[in-house]
Amino acid sequence: MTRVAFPMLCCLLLALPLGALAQEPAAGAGAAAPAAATPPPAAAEQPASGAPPAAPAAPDAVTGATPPGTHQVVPQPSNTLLMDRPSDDGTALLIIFNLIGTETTRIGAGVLLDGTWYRCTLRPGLLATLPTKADLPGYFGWRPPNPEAKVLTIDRYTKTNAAGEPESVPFEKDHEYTVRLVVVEGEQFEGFELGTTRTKEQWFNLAGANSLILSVLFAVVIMSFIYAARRNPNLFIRRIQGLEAVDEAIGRATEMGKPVLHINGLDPLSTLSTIAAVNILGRIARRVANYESDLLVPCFDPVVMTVSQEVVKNAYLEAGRPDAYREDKIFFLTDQQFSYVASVCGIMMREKPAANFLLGYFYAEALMLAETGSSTGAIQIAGTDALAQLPFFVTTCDYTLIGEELYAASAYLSREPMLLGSLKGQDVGKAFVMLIIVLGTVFSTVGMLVAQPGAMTGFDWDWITHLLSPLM
Amino acid sequence: MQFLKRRLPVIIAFCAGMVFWVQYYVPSQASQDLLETFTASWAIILFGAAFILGVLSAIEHHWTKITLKKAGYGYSLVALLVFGTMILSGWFPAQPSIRLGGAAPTLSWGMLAATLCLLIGIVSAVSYLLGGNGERRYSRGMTALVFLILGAVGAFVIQPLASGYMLLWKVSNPAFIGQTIKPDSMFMWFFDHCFVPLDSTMFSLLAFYIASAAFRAFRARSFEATALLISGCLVMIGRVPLGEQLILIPKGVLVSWYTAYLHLVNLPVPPDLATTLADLNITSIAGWILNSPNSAAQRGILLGVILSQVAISLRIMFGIERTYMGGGE
Amino acid sequence: MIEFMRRFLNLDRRIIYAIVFFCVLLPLIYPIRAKFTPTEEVKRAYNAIEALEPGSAIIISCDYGPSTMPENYTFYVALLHQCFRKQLRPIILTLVDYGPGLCLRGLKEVLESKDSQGKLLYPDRQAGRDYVFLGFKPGSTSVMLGIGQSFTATFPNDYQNQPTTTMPIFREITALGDCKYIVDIAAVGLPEFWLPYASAREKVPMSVNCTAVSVAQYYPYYTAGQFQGLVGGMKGSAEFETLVGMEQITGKIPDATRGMPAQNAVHIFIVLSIILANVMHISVRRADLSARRAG
Amino acid sequence: MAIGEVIGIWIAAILTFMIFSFLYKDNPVFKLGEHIFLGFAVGYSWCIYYWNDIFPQAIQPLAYPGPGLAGNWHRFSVLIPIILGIFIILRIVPSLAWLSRNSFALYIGGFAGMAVPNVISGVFLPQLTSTIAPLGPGWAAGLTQFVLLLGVFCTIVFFFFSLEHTGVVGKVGRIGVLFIMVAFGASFGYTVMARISLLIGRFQFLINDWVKGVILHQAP
Repeated sequence: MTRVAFPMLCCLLLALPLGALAQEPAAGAGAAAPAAATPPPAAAEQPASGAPPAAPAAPDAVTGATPPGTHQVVPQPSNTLLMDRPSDDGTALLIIFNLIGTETTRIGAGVLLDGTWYRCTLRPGLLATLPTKADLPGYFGWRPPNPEAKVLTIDRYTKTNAAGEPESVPFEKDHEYTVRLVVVEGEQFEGFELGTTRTKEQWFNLAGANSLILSVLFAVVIMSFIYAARRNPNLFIRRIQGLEAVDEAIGRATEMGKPVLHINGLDPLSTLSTIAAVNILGRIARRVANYESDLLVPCFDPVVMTVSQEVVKNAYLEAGRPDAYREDKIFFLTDQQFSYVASVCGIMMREKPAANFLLGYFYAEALMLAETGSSTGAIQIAGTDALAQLPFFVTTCDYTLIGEELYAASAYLSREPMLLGSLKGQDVGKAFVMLIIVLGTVFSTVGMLVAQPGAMTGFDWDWITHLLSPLM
Repeated sequence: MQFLKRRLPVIIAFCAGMVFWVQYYVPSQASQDLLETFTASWAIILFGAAFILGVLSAIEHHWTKITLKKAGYGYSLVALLVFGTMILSGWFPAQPSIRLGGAAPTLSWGMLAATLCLLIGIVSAVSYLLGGNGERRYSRGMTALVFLILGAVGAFVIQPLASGYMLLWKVSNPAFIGQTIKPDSMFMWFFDHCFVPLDSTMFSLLAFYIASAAFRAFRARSFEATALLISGCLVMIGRVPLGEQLILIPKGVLVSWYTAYLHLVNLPVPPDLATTLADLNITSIAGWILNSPNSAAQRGILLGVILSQVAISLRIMFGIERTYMGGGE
Repeated sequence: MIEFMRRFLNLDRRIIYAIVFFCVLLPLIYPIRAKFTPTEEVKRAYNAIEALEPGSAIIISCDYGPSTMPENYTFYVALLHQCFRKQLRPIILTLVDYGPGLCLRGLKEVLESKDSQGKLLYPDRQAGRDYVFLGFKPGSTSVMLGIGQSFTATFPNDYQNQPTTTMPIFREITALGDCKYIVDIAAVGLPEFWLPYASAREKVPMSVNCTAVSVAQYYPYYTAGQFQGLVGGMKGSAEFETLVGMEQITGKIPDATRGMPAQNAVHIFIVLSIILANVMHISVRRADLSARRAG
Repeated sequence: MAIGEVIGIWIAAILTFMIFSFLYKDNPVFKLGEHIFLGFAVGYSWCIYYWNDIFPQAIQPLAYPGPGLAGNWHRFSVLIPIILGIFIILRIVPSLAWLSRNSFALYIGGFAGMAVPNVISGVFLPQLTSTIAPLGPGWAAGLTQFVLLLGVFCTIVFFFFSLEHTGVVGKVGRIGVLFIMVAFGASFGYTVMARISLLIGRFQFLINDWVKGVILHQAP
């Protein structure tokens, strides 16, 4: 258990400082904001006549419409900031601002090049649809100061080319741009200059730091378990109940003196579930050889057939009955889906096997196979990772290996380090998931409860709800 | 040689995997260009090649079936003939039009014949190369030789002289941009009237099988299967129009219950209660099943699947999983 | 009674086939209207697209073939109507090789659709300016990542083999990030690739129309808000048709809606037979057990 | 209706019945239909691949670069994937099959590398985040969230192979199985719906296009 818990804790502990890491630019932005803020809203292309540059249009924001007769007022942005977009290839700038607008307020941007203002290619967006700082935690941290601030990305401007057609020109890296924000309200609009900033190219995407650390950790866990499994192939895996059902079914087939039918699914050998099915076939064959009953394996893929013959032959050898092995019982039928089903169903009706094993990957034909099998009264054991087919197996078969149980059964039997190790590694990942969802729920519930009015006031409990957020 | 055959692919897979893993975290322009070159051009060409491989091996499979006169080789012959027809009708810049009485076919039939010869030649050459022995192999080799010569002469000598086309390319007008499968071509006619009905009928057969299995095989044979069938039936009824008509508790009753409850605990009754509540019918139950327990369980499965997906990717990168390399030494 | 049940449980499957046959046939010949209200999952997809600003580019990926036409094709046509009506600019592509024929057919049908006076509903829509059909490319994730970098590099030509570099639409919309929405119409598992490789990566919201087989699997994405809307199967398409108002547009009952009564009938039959057969099966087994005990 | 269209609808109807004949039993007519389908599928895909993939991606940059690309030597970089692609095709020649491994290694390895970060940050973390929410406010929201949490947790416990399923773990796993079965039930109901929709679609074709359109000459 400690083996599971330790990497888990490591993940958590390592992931936490990440939040601090991601928050740094936010602190920077917050500090810079007042300094660079609001250059005087002068030199607009067409100064909005008669628009008082004073108070933001708060009444408009409430009613959503201007009363008839009054002149529309362009709302004024505050705390404006122009900055290079962090973690990018140096082709975009960000405009950050606070603005209380109406439902119809639109935002645009202009860029000054060689003395001319060009419109940035961004259809004047509705203010309401712009992202806020809180929406972009990768850039601004999880608790950005001023989370309501709007963020506008500009990376292109429209220019008229030699042919007189509008042409969209992208920003270049390491280039200085002078930008202004344009607020449009109805017929009125007004520009606000934001100053000049240089575009910069970055070499690390800070927003992805959490996934980088998680994936590296996961890789380390998986690889170390695979190597551990190479040294010690007896790593613990729980009993898979389906495998016991397999033995029972073969036993019954022997009692009744009827054959056993095994199908490896319809996928080629490169699929994991087919490999698992072939591994389980080895176990089935050994039992069958011990009990001296018959084994039929109709195949859909010639390569799978060859491998199955090999596996069954070995199993008979190990059971000490190589003479009982008959190659013609493991045969290729056809590689046409429906013809294959029809032939297998024919075999089921004719031979009436006492036990059917349907393991591997199946498509729509799963239903037809399982139905025919159940109508002949056979014990059926199925296993697949085809989620869409599993319901049909559960309702028509006596025992079903669900999804990963099939891989686990295969790893349990074959003890192959690759399968076993990665299964154990994935278990660590699952333990991590379980821990995180339980902890996260506890934290956020506590955070919610203490944040309620009347609960423990006078203390900032907010950090609890944010404890796990850097992970996301 | 052993290095080239066994080690090099593993090294390539490791390097490629690492490069694109790291690339995700590098936003600079050079890294974006790398991603663009690989995904927008290289990988797409490689996928095309893999497809060609698939087609060639399918042709080879049916071709050997025909040449060896295996059981059911007639069907293979039909499949290959249909395949040839489809290729002839769609592979050429100028396609025969199906509109009877409309524009005359613009395709040169000589060119079709030449291409057909080349095709047969290539296929038999492939099956010759694939080995086998004795008389059959000899006859395949001869077939390949004859058809390849015929096709080459037709396509590269007679046709360009006669029509200005060399196989697929118009010799006189090299830039044949703007040529593609025409909407009213024979190719699209085949697609609409042969391919579509066959493909869509194949899986509609299953409706009948499901109905018969519903009667004969879907048994509540265990606790699990019972839970499955109950939720399945609720979803089946709930997600067709009928589910809305099967009302369990009408809205009025719900509103009065809720109002009574609010009075009991001394809370104000919201004025829009009548509009926020709806009838409790099978559809709403099915909706709850899908959104709540189904979503939870599927998410549990999904998280597990993602972990195993990542594990497989890692195994491929580190050369532990090599099924993509196929068999052989 | 038990004897009858025993015989009934071994009913010839051809009788069941016949019942299914008539359950589908009769409601289609004598149409009765099946009333239904659109579900939340479908409404969200519709509203999200309806809320886009005119002129926004929207990716429509038609990842289905003829085998799921009744479920996906009707949605595709309704979606195109919605896009053209809202002046959105669809960028249509397909990642399934069986797709292009159906994409083209639907596009043609919508562009040629006329109102009751016989006038074109969407006159002067130009390929390359108001919409574009890019055709097919193999290697699904590769294409998604490719268009995430550049449309014109991934698709040098559109389906009609016209160079994309000269198209007005791609002067403004250079990569996936410039589009405002993604709709994946899928018969196979591609939505699960569109999500990480396109939608989450480029921060473009997406909705999904899929065949009913995979709907239940996609609910975690829907409840997490990663798929804004989830239009599942023929019923979902019928709801979407109702929301778009296809009946008013084309003047006849659209296909998915017309199929609903038949769907109703077969579902009732299947549910009844599951219940009936299970009850009979249990009573037969009980009778067998008690007979064995008595014997 | 054009004569080509009428012939087409008749052929489509006949092909539909060829496939339906499988319901009676597997028969030569069905097998014929299946192989015709195979031929059409491969032939159709071939042309689609050629005109959408091979021609514009591989042939056009080399042979017909167009005005923008003509002087650009960068276009010859497609020679590398073309050579790798030829390696793939050479897999049908047994003695040269090993060449294809390098090409497969390049793209399978590359996409494996891409999958790790994209899947973790695009699906895994968002799914994890959306599972975490406070149990509340209010009992209704709290209950919904609790069902979600319980379902995810118990399902993962069921697929956890490092602990024996006995005692508490066994019970939790049992709850997990119950959740999984309810989910499979939903999937089951929807799959039934899908198959029936396909049948309805086919019947709509037969009734509207074939019987009404061609045989009875009614307007659609």
